[in-house]
Amino acid sequence: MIGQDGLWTRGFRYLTCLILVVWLIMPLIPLAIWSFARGWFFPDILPKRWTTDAWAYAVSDTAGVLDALWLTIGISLAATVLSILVGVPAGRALGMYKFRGKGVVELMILAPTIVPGIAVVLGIHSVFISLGLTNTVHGVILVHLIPTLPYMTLVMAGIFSNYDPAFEAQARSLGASPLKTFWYVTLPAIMPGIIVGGLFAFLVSWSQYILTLLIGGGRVVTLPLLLFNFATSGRNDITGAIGMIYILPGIIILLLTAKHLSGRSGAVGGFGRI
Amino acid sequence: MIGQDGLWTRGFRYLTCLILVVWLIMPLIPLAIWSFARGWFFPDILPKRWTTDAWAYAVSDTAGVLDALWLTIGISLAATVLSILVGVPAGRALGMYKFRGKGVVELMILAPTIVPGIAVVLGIHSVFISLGLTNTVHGVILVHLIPTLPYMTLVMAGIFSNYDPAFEAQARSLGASPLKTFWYVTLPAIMPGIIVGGLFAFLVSWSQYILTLLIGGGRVVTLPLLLFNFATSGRNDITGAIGMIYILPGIIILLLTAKHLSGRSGAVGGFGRI
Amino acid sequence: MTHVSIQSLTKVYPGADTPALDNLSLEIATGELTALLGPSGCGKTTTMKMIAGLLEPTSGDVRFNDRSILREKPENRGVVMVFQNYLLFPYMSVADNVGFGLKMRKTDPAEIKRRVGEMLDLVKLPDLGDRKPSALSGGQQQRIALARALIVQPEVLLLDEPLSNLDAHLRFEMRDLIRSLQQEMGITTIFVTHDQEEAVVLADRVALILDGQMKQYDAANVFYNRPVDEATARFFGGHNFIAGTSDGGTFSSPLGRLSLPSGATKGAGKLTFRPENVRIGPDPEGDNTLTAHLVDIIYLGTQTRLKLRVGDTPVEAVVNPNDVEGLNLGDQMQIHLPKATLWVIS
Amino acid sequence: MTHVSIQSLTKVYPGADTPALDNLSLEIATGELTALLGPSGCGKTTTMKMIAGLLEPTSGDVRFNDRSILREKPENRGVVMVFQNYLLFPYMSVADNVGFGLKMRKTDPAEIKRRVGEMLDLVKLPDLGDRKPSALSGGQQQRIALARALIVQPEVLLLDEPLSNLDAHLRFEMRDLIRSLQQEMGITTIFVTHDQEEAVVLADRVALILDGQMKQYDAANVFYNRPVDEATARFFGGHNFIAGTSDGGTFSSPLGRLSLPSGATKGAGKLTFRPENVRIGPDPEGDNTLTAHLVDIIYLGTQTRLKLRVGDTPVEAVVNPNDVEGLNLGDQMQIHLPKATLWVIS
Repeated sequence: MIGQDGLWTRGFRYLTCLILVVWLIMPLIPLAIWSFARGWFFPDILPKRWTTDAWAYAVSDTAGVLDALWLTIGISLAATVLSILVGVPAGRALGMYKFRGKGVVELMILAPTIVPGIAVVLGIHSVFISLGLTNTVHGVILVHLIPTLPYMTLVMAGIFSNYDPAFEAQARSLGASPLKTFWYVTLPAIMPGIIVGGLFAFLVSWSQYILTLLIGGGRVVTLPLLLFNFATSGRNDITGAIGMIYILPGIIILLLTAKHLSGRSGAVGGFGRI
Repeated sequence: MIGQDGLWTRGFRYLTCLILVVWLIMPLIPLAIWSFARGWFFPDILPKRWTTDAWAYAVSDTAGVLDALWLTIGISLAATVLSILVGVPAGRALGMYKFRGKGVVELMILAPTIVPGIAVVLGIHSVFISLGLTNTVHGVILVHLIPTLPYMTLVMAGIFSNYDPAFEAQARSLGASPLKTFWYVTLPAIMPGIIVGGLFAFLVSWSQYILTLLIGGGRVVTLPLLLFNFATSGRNDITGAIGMIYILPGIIILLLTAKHLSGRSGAVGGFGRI
Repeated sequence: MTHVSIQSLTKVYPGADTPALDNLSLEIATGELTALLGPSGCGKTTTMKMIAGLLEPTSGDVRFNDRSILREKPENRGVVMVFQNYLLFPYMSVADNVGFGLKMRKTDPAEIKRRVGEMLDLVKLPDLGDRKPSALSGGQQQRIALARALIVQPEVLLLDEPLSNLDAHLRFEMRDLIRSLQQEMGITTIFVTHDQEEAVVLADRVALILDGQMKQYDAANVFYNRPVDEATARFFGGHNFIAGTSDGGTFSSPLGRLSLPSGATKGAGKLTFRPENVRIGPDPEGDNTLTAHLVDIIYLGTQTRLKLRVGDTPVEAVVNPNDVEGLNLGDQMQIHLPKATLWVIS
Repeated sequence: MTHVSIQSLTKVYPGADTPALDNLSLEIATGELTALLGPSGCGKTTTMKMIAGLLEPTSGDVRFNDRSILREKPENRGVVMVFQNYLLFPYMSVADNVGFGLKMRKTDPAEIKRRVGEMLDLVKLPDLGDRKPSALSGGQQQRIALARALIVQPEVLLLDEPLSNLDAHLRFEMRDLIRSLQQEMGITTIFVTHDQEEAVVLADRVALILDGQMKQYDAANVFYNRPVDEATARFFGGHNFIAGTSDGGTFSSPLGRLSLPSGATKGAGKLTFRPENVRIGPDPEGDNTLTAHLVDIIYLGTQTRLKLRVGDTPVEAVVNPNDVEGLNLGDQMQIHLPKATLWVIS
């Protein structure tokens, strides 16, 4: 195809890639600058004076940032673990077996990724009231499962659809009990999926704003809620500092999983399958 | 593997699927009931009286629901078209060619799907102010590209990584010019990807709340903003009606694409690849 | 030292009309290397899985030394199956793969290490223990899969198309390795294949299964020279079937009267002879000479295939290219069918 | 009616050390069916793509009837390439696929319809026009791909491994179809393959390419009987190479003195003969009889491969299984090498 894809066409494609990258990385820079700025106004390219005041405030007890950080970590971890426990067996059923009504089940699982979260949470709110789950951390964890569960299930379905159960038959034939087969053969094979899927489920829970706000009723203050409050109150410097803390797990996870992702490990392969 | 996956294990897997479905479909039901309820309070299973008042209000001129609907459709359509125009060539470059720094580009494209939108938009806000794009529909469309562009690019990269460019060579060999080759050979092959990717990009834009709120500065009132206002003002009946309107495109698109999705057309295959 | 007895083994998959395997009975002597041969979908892999315990039979029995094993779990049967695509565990080293079976049996680690080393020597890959399976070639992977199976000294070894993924050169190497190890260790071995050449090259005895039923169970060369029926002969590449009548000594047919070897079936039947056994020129013994017209010559490099016509009867021959140099289409020529190579199917 | 001349064609991929194709020159006469034969990665597909205009050569020229075509766009070269995996456009009907080339040439729709019908008749699939390609079998798909290529009446037809995806039965059908259509329409045809049998069965002439360089360009059977060197002979399945000295009439070597056919090369060289041409028993002409020990017998069903030792020299023979019945390993036997089948490589 070298004769056809001339230099011009190729150049155009690379250019679109470049635009994309600039477009996506650019927004993060002002955030970092702000957090160290003492006043930064249009049309200055950079702030006139620098300070670490915003950071000092952000890590102080008054701001409640650290409390919110630990709470957010706890909620996201719980949602992740629950997602793994349900998502792995459900993903195996979806990825490996054909059964009547499988299409319907797949559709239902896709629904929350398509139907906007705000509509979903309005409906679930009354159910949670009657169960006494509103305004509690438990309720927030449960409602976070709405976006994280489908994600984990789809990732695991992708993993299992590429998984050859003959490996398990081979292990049995070589003398392994069902339990040992799971431990030595199945688990190592699906571990990359569990890790990457789990990390992403963590991030999805980490990013929830509206679900937490509506179910938590303002009593469960996670990092994005705090961030939003500072952002709308116009404190750009503190917003910048909290924002940097807030995006940290995302950046770390992105770098951690970069190898898997560019190695096309199929770990994020859920969407590809269903 | 029948010897190994006993009835009990299988049953457990199907059970997890069932839980998943109930969990995900349940929230939508109260929403529908509310929109027709005149007063519906705990512990009633169903409202005592039914009415269409909420619907009548929702479609009246006063509520501004219809204006918001058209605005939302317009913004989502524009974001979708722009995503397709950039996403198709960028996806081809990513999916079909190896080049230096490809891994970095892929990482950048994944970033906005991982870094929470709220952090991103805070950064871009100051840039948009200096460009005079805040509080305008144009600005909202541009900021919606942050979540839609990566999505479209990933979907197209998935399509192109499964696409055999030899079909184009074959067409050239049979006497087709480059333009005719694109029209008769390339376009039909990638069309399912463009359609499904486009539909999903539309939905992603349709669901944006925080980006619209912060960049639109409250002047660009899309449906989710309106919905949120009614939800927090406690008008459950009107919230229900607007909520039903709001989730309509999602349901329609879900049903439209169901065939593609369960046919494993790979149209949503972007995530599986990168 | 295990005698395997398969008794009326039948498998009907849920929802299927016809059985995948219909009433298969087979006795496999201790230490023998037997091929289950048949086209894809004939039920041979189903049979293997039932022996290995990965699939439950609908009816029938599998007995090792007269003890039924159907109620044993796969891991306790003393059967190891080697799959066609080797299935080396990708995240374990080669040595860990080979030692897997011993580890499951809670063997002492030092003992495992010693026996893995021995086994790697035996399959002639002593230096690869530390590698990952993905770093091995296809032929090496298969040898490691074999080593992993043999290290647990199974009573019965099952091989799924053991030569089919290998190129011509490696096939013979692998064949020699399988035969020598299997005979040395005295392991009763069953393999399935769809390729008659693979069956013939590797097996002591071949069971031909067509449409879920066993057609013939014999030493490999018998299938070429004395097939039980036309379907069997065709599966082994037979082309010539001539209807007529045998009186035990001669066969009367459109080809005339041909002398038969002693012991031939009597009565109406079909005469068959392999294309490779048709010879150019008159019969030195005088009896079975025919006059043929040359209809088509297909040059295949090391062999030449001739389509002939004797009267109105088509006959196919495969000969050495040098023997037919100078022959042209339409030529008349003498051929003979050596008496010993004729066979009558009743 | 196109004479194809490939002149010093060379391709070095960017960043590669050695050329993928090194200085290939080849004259292909009008209407001839030529095979480019070589192992994978020998540069044969590179050559095809350069002729079709899908790849630019580093140096050299391709001329049709003495006119260089390198500056022409692929769609204007009069070359159609049929890819190995057929590449039927999946969302078009079979008829639209076949008519694609005419549509690109802005032919009148009624005319397209008529010629597509003719073409489908020619490839013996007249009723499949309305189907989708995915509803066709592999063999049918290939015939449609051929029809789609031939309908534009190209000057030169390029085929990529035309028989390799077909099973044995279909290969011969396809071979006959390609040969008859190509000869009828007088289209100069070049195909590439890695399979010597495919080359031999289909081509008028074969160009053997090893390591990016052309070894020999000859009619198919010459490669078996008179290979230019040992690598060529080995590629075609040769096994016996015995160093010694020729005086034109006899060859002196560890095998003794053997009579050569007239015109043999003189001087130091290697004697080669095909395993299929080793005969059992003494030479009727008396000259070339040898005494051999039987080292190994490999039964292959329709053939038997013998590993022999004449003195210390290993010799391989392939014979009819019936000719060696009763022979055992270690037996001493007489063999002969027919004079006409010997060949000396200088």
